[in-house]
Amino acid sequence: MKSDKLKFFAFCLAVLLAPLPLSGSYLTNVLVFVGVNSILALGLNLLLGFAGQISLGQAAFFGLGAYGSGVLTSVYAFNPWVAMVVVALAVAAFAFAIGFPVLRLKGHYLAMATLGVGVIANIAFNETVDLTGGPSGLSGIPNLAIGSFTFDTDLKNYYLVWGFALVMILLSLNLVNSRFGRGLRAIHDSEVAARVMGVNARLMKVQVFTLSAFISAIAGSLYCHVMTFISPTSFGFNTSVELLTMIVIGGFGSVYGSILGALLLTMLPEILRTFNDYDIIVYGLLLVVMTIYMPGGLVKGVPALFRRLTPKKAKEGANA
Amino acid sequence: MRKLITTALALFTLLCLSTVAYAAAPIKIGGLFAVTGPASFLGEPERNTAQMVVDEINKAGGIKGRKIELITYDTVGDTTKAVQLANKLIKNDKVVAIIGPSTTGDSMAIIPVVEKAGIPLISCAAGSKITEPVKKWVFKTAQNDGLAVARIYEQLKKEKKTKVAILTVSDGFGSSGREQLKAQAKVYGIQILSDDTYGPKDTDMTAQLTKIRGSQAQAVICWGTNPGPAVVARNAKQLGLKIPLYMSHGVSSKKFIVLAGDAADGIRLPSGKVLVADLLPKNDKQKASLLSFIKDYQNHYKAEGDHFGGHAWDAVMLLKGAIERGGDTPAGIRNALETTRNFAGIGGVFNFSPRDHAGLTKEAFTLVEVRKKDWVLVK
Amino acid sequence: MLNLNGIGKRFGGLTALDGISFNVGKGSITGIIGPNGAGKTTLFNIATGIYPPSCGAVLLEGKDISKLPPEGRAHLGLVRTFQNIELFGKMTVLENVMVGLHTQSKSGMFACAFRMPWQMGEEKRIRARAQELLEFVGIPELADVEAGTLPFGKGRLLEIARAMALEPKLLLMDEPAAGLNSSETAELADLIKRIRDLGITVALVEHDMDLVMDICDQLVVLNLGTMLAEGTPREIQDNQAVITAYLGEE
Amino acid sequence: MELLNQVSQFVISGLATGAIYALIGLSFAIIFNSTGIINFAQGEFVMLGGVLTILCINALQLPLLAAICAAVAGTTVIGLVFERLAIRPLKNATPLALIIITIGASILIRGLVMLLWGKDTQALPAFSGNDPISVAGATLLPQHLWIFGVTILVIVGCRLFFHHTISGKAMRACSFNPRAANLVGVSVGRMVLFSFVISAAVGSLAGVIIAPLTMTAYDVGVMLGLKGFCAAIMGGMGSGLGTVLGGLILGALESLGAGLISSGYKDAIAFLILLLILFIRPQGLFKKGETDRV
Repeated sequence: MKSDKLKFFAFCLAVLLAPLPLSGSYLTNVLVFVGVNSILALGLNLLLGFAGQISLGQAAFFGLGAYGSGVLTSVYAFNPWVAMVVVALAVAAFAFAIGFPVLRLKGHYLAMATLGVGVIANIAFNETVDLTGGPSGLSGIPNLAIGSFTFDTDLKNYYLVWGFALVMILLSLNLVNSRFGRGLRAIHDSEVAARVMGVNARLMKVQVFTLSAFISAIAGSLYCHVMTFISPTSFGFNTSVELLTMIVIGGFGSVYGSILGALLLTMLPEILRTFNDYDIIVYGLLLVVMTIYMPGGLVKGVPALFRRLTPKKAKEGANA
Repeated sequence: MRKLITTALALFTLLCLSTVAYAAAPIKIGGLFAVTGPASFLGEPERNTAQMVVDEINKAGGIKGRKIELITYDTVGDTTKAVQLANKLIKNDKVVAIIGPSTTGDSMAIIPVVEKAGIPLISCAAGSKITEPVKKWVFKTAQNDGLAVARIYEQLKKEKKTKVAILTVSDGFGSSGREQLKAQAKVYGIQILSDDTYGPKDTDMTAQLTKIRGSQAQAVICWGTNPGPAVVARNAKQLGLKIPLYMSHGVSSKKFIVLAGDAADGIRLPSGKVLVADLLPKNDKQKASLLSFIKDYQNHYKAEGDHFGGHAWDAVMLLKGAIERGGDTPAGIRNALETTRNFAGIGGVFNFSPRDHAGLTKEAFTLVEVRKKDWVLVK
Repeated sequence: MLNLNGIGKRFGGLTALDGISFNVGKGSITGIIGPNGAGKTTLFNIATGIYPPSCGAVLLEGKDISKLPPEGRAHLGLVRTFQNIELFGKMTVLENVMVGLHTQSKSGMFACAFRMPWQMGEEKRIRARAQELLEFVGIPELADVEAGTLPFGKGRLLEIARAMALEPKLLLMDEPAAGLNSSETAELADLIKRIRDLGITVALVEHDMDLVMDICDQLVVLNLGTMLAEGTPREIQDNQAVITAYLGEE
Repeated sequence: MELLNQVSQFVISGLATGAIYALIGLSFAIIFNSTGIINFAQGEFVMLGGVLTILCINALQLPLLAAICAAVAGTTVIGLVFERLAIRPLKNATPLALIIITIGASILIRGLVMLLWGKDTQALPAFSGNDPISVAGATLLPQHLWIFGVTILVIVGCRLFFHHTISGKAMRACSFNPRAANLVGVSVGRMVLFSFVISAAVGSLAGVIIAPLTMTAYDVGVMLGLKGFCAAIMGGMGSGLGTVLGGLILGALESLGAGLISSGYKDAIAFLILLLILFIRPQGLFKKGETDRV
């Protein structure tokens, strides 16, 4: 328990200090998006990594959050904070409603159903031209502000987004190591056994689905205010797959793994250092190779690899 | 293999020579193109062209003795990446101007970034939203969709056709065209009888065309980029659609004729002049630029230069002119760009002003028709 | 305690169970035996709500629970263990038992996420109780080990501890001795008796005749989906039909 | 009368598209039926069929028929390699892992084709001309007849194979109960491999016969794959004929939806149908009995 707290504080400190050496570099800007993706990956990981329920339609909730906030603030001049809360609650309510029929499905069927939700949402963003601006996008979304303090630079946005991310991380950590989180992980391991143990699997699955939609919607709101422009291409199937990749690479069922995955994948073009068309192949390869050889993602796979290479220390540091 | 060695040697010599010849620091300009992803048909020729033009300029001695360094990144047509990369160009690479992005979405996304940083942007995307209303730092080279629409409507009016059906693709290009088609219809006294769309990946448009066949429309206008319009052309032929079919400038390349095959015959579309450069009269202002672009592209890439590449050609050349006149600071470039007059490029004759950052008139488009697998001018 | 009334189950055209009726007496240890394919596990699955019965009713303390899902039955005190021990392999031994305490606690998603003070208290209580249960089954030292890495015998004990966490009135065990060596089986017999001594009714499906004869108060014999006999171990040992059924197999 | 003609055109065009969905759906079902895997890379097999045919014609100057055979064979080999490299190494695969792996593989295949072949859309000449044929007030192309013909052939072929040959029966046995199949001497691993091979062949054949109509590029597989999957779900993910009917119905509904309701929401209609079926009749439209889908 103590070490968990320590880990979180260390992480907070790292987040707080990260922009300092980067002062003025565009990397601050990239880190803003790493923050948004971290929140998204975390939301998906709660559902996928902990409860074991796949979703290929996560971009729909992200998009609904972004478009909800975007339209309310730019067209109807809502206060952005009010819009954010209203939209996130509405998206959560929507997820709760579709959650019951959707999460009755398992495995491939669940994947396909969530994918269907994603496709339909994306078509809706494209076709409701009068509201969303359609495929050419929605511009003129204001930045977030507190009083006269506007979040209009990369650095300000960095602290804004990561502030939200840290809160989400803390709440997720709490959740995972609690009655609720144990129930989710039990469902993941064996749904039948969990139900026999009195875990209301059906309800808990819907609850965590709702939570993950809520988190994605918040990420969407933040994204739209940071970008001040959104278009449907950001909320398509590819985005959902990218999020999936983040989790697979970072760490299935690990809070910090989600962040690591988001960081790596968002920075991938920087890491590869190529202006070439190979990214897509690297993505695909990573998904396949990681799933086969490192199913726990880097967070669990690297320590395991390390242990294997240094057999003497095998007993120490077992739980990452 | 031998070829590779020769090229490498040539490059090496060139490199040595150039370092000797130009000691002054190069002028850095940035390029953002959607080289991969769904808009790669725009991004790839644009990047190729931009690189080619910059190489040519450097080979000819650069701008006032200084070389240009072009730094390009791939946005994948993803607005988030576009914003990140625009920031990278500005903050890390410290470029003095940016050309691209290829799509309207990417352009709209990075406008706030360049406006805040005060870096001139010459977009290669067509959406009229980019420069309407005018933004201080934003210019564009791709002809506004509205101009292409005007060109088509003008022709229809000349032929006394007043009822049309429109069929647009549901992406940025199509929806911008659809907006313009609807907006300008009234001006030309044209009535839109049916307004349909299709998905960028759709493989069969007979349903929409059947509906159109059943209406009183006197012409069909289809707005999209390959391969959709080719499918539309084939479906129209299958259904025996008798009324004339108009396409957008989105398919003004030989590729469309190849894809649509026999079905392309008789189809008309507004096009930049690059398609029919050799048919133009000698006194056409653009002819020299056009021929040089086509020749260079053929030499560099063994492929036909299309008008998408032309947007990048125009952007680099406009930038070159602006740097020559206004110096190498972002503000200087911007001010010089705004005073560009009578620049005859690939897309048309540009005249920028404080009120107009798109700079073209509908003369930028000529109406062409496909006949026997080639283009002819519509009189 | 548990009444099965005319239970039948068909899978497609196949009849797995037909007209099963018996009563598990309160405070007893009831054994359900029968050759392979007799339908024992199917009966268990119906009793715990994994499958719905095709006909008949399941009554717990006189209340019809046929329509309740497994978790609902768990709340009423009907708990089971599995033949192939269904542990939560990626969780620690202690956490496994803590999942068992799910019905004994009530913190919801929000309370957990925001660490409400009373949720913290509850968490502490659960943890202490789980540790107690591990001591009861005799594996307290394994609390922080990942459950998936346990040897089979220890896994069985953990599963029982986890089931005990639900404070069952009736504990159903599906072949608890399967895969155990003789000393482990003796340990198990002792544990089951201790559970009964806590006032918990036990019903088990088992192949190990020595174990069944040793600990059971009452036996039910199934064969090919029907009930063959019912009675005390002594009565069953002398029952001709049972002997034929078992010997006829070989 | 005009409306009637229109509807007849919608239906017939829809059926032609639907036949393709049916073929692709069938190729999904083949793998699913012997392995329980939904192969999210199925669309890429379809894409490979078209792309490889064009490649054979352009680069190797093969005649059409030879090119088609080469393309189908090539895709089959890729299916085989795919199973060996991506599916086989996974021990105790969960559905989740399989979904992620097949998605990964589809991205990989798509990326490789993009790099090696380019991003251009290319057309394949029609097998027998482009002169429209008139049927019941609607027009069709000769290529549509090819599509119907090949679809029927494949269905009949599959039926014969799965019900009347030893290998076919063994493959069905594997899907019902791999352990039992293994006990009676069926090599489950080989059957999985087999199913990927056959499925790749059927998928690529679908890709070949639609290429003249729809043209092809590295990224056509995604949407076609999804639609094929919808068809398979509608048909209950197994019964050969059910999947075919599912595909035809989907195609017709899509076309009618585009013509009579809204062309923009055409795909949304398809996916809405998919969701409704999953929610209400997860065992498919034409199948009775219990499933483990819920």
